[in-house]
Amino acid sequence: MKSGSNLERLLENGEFVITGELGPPKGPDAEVVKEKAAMLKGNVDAVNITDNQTAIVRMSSIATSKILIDEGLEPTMQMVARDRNRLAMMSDLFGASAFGIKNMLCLSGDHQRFGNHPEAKNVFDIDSIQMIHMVKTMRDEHKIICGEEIEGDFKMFIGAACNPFADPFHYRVHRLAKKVEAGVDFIQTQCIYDMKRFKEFMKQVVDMGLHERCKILAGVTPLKSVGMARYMAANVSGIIIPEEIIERLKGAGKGNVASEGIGIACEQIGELREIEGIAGIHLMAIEWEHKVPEIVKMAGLLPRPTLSG
Amino acid sequence: MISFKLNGKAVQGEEGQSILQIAEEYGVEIPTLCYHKALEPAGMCRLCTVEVHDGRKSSFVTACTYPIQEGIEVYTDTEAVHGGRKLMVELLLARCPNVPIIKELAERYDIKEPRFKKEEEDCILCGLCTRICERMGNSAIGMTGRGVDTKVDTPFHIQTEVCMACGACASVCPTGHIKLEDITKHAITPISSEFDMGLRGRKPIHVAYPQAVPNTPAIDRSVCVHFRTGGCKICAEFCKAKAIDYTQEDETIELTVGSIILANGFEPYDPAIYDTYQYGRFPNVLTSLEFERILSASGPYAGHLVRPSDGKEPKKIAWIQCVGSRNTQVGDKGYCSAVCCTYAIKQAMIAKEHSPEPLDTAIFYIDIRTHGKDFERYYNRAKDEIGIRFVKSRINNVLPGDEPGTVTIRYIDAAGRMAHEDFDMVVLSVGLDIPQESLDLAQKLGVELDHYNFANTSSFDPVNTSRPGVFVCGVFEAPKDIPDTVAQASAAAASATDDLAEVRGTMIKTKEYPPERDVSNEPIRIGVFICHCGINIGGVADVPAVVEYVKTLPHVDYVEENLFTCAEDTQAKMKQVITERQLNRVVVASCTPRTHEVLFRETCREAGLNPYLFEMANIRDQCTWVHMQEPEKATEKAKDLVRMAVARAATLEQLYEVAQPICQEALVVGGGVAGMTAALGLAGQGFKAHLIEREGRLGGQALELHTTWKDEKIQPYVEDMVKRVTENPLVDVHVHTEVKEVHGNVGNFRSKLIDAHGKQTEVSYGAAIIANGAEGYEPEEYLYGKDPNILLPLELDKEIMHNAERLKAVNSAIFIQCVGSREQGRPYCSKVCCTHSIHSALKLKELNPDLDIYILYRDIRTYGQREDLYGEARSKGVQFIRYEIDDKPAVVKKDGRFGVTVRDQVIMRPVEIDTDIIILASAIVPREDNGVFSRLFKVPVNQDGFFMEAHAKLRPVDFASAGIFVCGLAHGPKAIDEAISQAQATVSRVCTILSHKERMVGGAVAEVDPELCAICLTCIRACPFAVPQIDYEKAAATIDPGACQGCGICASMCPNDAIQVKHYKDSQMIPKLTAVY
Amino acid sequence: MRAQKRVEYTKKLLDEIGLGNERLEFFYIAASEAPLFAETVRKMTERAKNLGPNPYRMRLQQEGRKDKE
Amino acid sequence: MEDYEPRIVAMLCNYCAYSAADLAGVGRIQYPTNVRIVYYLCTGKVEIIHILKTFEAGVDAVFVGG
Amino acid sequence: MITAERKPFEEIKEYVRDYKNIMVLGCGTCVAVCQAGGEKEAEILASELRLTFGSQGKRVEVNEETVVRQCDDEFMADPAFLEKVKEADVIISIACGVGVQHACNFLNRAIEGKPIRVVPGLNTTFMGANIDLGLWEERCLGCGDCVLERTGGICPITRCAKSLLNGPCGGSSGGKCELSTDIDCAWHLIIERLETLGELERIRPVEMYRDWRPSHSGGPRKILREDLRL
Repeated sequence: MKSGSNLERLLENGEFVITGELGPPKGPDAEVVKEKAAMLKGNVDAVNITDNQTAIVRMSSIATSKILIDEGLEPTMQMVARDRNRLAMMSDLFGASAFGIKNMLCLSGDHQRFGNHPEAKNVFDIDSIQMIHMVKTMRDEHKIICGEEIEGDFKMFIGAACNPFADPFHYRVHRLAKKVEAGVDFIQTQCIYDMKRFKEFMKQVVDMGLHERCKILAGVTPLKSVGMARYMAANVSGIIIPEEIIERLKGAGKGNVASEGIGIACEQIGELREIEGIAGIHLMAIEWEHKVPEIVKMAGLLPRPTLSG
Repeated sequence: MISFKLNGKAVQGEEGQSILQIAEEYGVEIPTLCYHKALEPAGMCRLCTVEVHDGRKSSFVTACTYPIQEGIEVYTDTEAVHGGRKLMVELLLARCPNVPIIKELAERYDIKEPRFKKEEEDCILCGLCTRICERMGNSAIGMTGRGVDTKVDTPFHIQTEVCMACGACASVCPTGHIKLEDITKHAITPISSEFDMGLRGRKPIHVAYPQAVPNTPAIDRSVCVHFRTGGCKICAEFCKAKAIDYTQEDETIELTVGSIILANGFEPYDPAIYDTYQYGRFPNVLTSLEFERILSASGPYAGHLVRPSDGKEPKKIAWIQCVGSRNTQVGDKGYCSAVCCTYAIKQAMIAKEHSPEPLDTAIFYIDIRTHGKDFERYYNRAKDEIGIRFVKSRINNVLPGDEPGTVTIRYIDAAGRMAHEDFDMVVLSVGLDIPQESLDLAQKLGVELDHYNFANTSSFDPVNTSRPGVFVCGVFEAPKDIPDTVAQASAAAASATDDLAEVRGTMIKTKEYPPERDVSNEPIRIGVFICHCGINIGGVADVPAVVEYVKTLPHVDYVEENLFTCAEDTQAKMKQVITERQLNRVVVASCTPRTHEVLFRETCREAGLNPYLFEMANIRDQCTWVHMQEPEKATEKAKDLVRMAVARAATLEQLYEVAQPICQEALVVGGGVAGMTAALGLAGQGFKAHLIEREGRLGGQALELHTTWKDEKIQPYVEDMVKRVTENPLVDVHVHTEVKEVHGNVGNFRSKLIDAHGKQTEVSYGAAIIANGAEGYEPEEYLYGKDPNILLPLELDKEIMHNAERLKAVNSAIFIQCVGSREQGRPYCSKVCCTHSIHSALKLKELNPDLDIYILYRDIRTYGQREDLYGEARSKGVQFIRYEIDDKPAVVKKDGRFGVTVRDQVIMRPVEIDTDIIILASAIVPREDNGVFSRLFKVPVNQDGFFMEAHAKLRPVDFASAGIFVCGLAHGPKAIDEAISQAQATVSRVCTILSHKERMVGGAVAEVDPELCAICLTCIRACPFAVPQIDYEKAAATIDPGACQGCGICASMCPNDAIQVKHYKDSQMIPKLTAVY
Repeated sequence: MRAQKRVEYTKKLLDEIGLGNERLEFFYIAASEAPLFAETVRKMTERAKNLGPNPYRMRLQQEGRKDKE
Repeated sequence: MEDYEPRIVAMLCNYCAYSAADLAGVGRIQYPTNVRIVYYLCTGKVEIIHILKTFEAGVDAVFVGG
Repeated sequence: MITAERKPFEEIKEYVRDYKNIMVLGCGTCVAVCQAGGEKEAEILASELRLTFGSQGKRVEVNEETVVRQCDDEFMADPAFLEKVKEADVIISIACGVGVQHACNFLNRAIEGKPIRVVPGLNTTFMGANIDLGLWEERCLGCGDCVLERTGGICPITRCAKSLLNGPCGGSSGGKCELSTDIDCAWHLIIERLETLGELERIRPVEMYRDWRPSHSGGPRKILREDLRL
């Protein structure tokens, strides 16, 4: 076992896992975290805790993760290369491990220009792939970057993101291969709407055998409204929403759009399950955590398996 | 000289002048009613009464009649004078209580109501009318009756024959009493301005239009009263320059010439002779030329778009096309005038721009014929972006609309239904007509005309008339637009001088100048010449005051005032002064440098002064003429303008142009008909031509063509031409050859040529002609290439030439027009295809009269006399079916034949036609190597990939870069006669360079200071003519004065001020600008 | 085209300086548009009147007077 | 605002606006006397520093006519 | 080439508001080439200052001078020039940051008895190229350890907004950066270039942690060529 986390063990066991996502509050209120955690508990196998997502200042990922552990959930701590240099990253990883955090996700991070401090200086001392390598070295060789030995045990299940919808498309699988090469254990993808392109991508993944070297969780985000769909399609780079999905939402009629969105998400989950190389779902119900139980249930993924030990 | 006092101020005048004249000169106002400068004073109205002291007594006299005397004192506004005048006005008011001018006077003299009995008169018996009538030499009117019954009348109170209705009486009458129609028996016809198409009037003395050359007023003898009666002569009296000469007569001048060029032009078709359009009956039905004047800023309504009937701004305007064109019923105008579609679109576009409110514009047309270069794009923009409506229709008639002033157009629409629509204005797009004078001239010269009265020409010699030595260009040859006219004019010049090449330049007289004085080390001595321009300047500004002021300016050594600085005697004196006083800068304050700088610079040269040491102040056109009401301010402004000119003059430097020898040979790229024509033309002019052809043989596209639309056989013509080219010792033919490098500039180009074996040759030449042609589009659509029975036009030509028997066997043929033309990606008209297809259809009919032929088209564009072919084809049973761009015909194979489906626009239903052969009228596309030549010669191509001329209208075969020209298909799709015409035009243009042994370069060109140059490359990237280069030795940019066009773009962008345009340096412009205070 | 852009840039400079961009303008006036030219002069004169005198000149004149005193 | 006579400099291109100004003269179209026209062969030659220096000279407004 | 752009006029004005005699000092090389600090710009800035202060009733003398390069002593050693410098209360250097510092340092050494105040008139922006008339783009950060050999001649450190070294982030879309469609995705360009070169393999291995010491992270840098020293 690399970390012995619930997520790692389920995946090793061949279970079809489901992970959720929780955005920390824009302040120190732990209750907010707890409320959101309660909705997710028992419905997902691990919860991603975002790290100043879209470069907006929020409660730190490490502290939020600790609250989740206290609430009896398993966090996946996200870490972006934007805000920390290698020194800060490694010291935070030591702290995280000490708190009992066993999963982490290595990310480059959205550019600060999109956030609430566009005037900030970014760091990008190392990039996400180098971060994967760094954490792996810390875990497997007990060494930090400079080669010094780590005092004590350091365990971590290492994740990373992958966006099959960014360009250049044909290079995307190679970038995933690089992450695998660097030592990633699991991958969570960007939310998927364009199923055709995703299948094409997964075929490349399987052809290269990457799914055998890491676990791939497919990203799903239910669409709340036509407006949200249009906004994401137009403004979030690296997201493709086919026109027929938007048409379907529009066709649902007033008052039914949200349930249509959930329906679509469930269909997607069903379809994704059938794709070779998919080990689970990463469900990102953005500011819609209370719908997670409904979606997971509708998708037939309840109850969540538990493993002894 | 008589001195006296006017209102206490000492004034002077000449013996015989009246008090009134002097008062006017000194700006003292005395009211008058019966006075007119042109007439002897009569002292009738007594309003000009003033008080005069002669030292002994005071008396009241009429200022208009009282001659000035030494020592008198005149008061114009004493209480007594005022009181007297007031009484006069009161009496006049009683007589004429409703005359505006009298009411105004009454108000000024504070008279509410006259104390006398009111009458209802409007004549004050001032006698101006009778006096002026007498002066006009007529005396048609006089004073009749006595005492209170006195009045102005004609003899016996009946309309008189004597009166010529000249209108002088009415124009001088202060009260509006005179009614010309009461006096004359003749028709009263105002003189209408020819330039403004009669939309406003003009005077008997006039300048034809503001930009006329020469810009000198002339007397129209047909309406001038003097030439009819011997009277008047007022103009001669008033012209300070004494320029009026009534004795000038038309002269007969005999010239012995080697050639004659007929450029008679056209007259617009007169739609009044045909009542369909109600022209001349409805005021808001106008011809396109009238509308053109309405749109013009200098037109009758100063550019405001209003309709003539009531001056209201129109909201809807219609254009009716083909008025006097394409109509064999009216005056046999069967031809297409070729220009009206595009001009109507232009007018509609400008009308929309001019209209403050959204304007609805509709063009009623038969076919839209925007076949000229870039015209289709313009049409598309009008239709798709600007929102001009195009209504395919046949006009029935034009009727009065429901609202006053509106006009209803009744028409049959594309589907054959009757329809009607109301408009505020209707513009008739009138065609081009050959005037009677041209017919007379043609007859006199023995030049044959065609059945439409255009000069007969052959496609191969488009500017040669039937009579050797007589050439033709412009619309007299065929209807055409400005670019083609200008190109053809150059062609005519080339052809007309071909036989005269030997005597070229033999009658030139060279002017000798004295040696130029080097003034660079002299202290600055500026001479300033200030012009009165008769009264034009002196009558407004106080020239003597300006003179006094200018004397105080730094560096000014000499100042004088002239009545006319440009007069010959003044020029002579100016030269003398420059030499005597050793002036080294000259400033003339007068009119505009645009017309007179050349003259004064010449004067400087003749006085041994470098012509660049001259500066002008425009104190007439831009001062006194535009500030006539404000003489003091105009005087101050004139002082400022002269001060600014003097400040700049002090900074001017002498500039020298140097002679650069010209290589008297030319390079012609492309051995097709255009290239060969150009090469032969140049050889005819005595210049060597290097003719470069990339293929192994000469002839180009013409080798594939059968006959012209006039049925002239092309092959024998091309064969003969190839022979003439090959045998001409002055034409150096290089086949299988490409141009590799181009260096140098006009007068001195060098190129490397490389042949198929890789052999390199160097050629030098003074000018180049690009005539590399174009090619046919190879369609991917309509099954082309999948069946031998689907042919391109040139393939059909070949079949007609070599395989006519096969064609006799087919039962039906379909032509599809606009294949690859006029659509996205190629939004231009290929111009020749309509005529070619129709001509081919007629050929097929000749071979087999029973053949069914269909032509599927979008607009039939048989412009000019080609329209005859269209008529002939229809009469011989060729079927024309129109289709829309977004509903193209579909072609399928069907048992060895084809089925073609097309939506018939009349029945609005798809019809399927079976056929044996299909001819695809495919587009003309630019050659790929246009890009290569574009880079080599640094000349641009347009959006479609054809070469782009310097100016579509004014320089149709020139490139912006001097010394490089374009002709033929390389410039755009065109027929063979137009290509030849253009090729001949390039010959003429090239001759303007090669006919000189050397050319002067330098002068006001850009110059780099290498010390300041940072080699930033800005100039190199910015120059539109690619002139600046890097001089690696100097490590600085350098500009070849021979190539520089002096535009100054580089200088204005140079970050270190390292580049300055000589004569317009910062150090020469800023002093002028800062001297504004 | 280029001249117009340069004028636009210079208008920005005039704003920075504090003279205000309205003191400068670019106009397209074709050779035949005499009435438009006259109208432009009227327009600019009116505008200059509303804007008041160039403060730089006014100050210079005041300084000049002071110097003389 | 004080009543004053503004002084305006017009930098005009030979081919366009300068010709229009001449034509206004030919047509005797009257306009305010405040303008002082400076002839340019082409408005492309009007430099920023020309405009600024003109303001330094004290003019109240400048217009460039092309 | 070093590029720069003019500081906001308000800022420059504020720097020199208390002085009576101002010199605008242009630099005739790099910043002239990028149209920010050459003779023409010096004239314009000087004129602007005269007009702005003059309009406020402040009597100032503003003169302009331009030297070939402010980053070299010899170009500023002209006695006549130094005399003019001596008269000025403040010098606005419109050179790059190097020129400003160097001019300040040199002039204070060259002129005795009077401290010379030099303020910047430009913001030095980047090392870039003139892509087209009026357009400059950043091409090099001077990171001190060039990777262009393996990135197809396109610098990811400079041209990727996140200086990524292992390929494009998930925000790359249609060849453009997530920051703006005005910015090309550097990695997209790199991949395209390497594909045409047939060298995509070159970016397959994971690019390891970078040593940032040769860049500014190692403190101000110095280059020493002993063989060239006197």
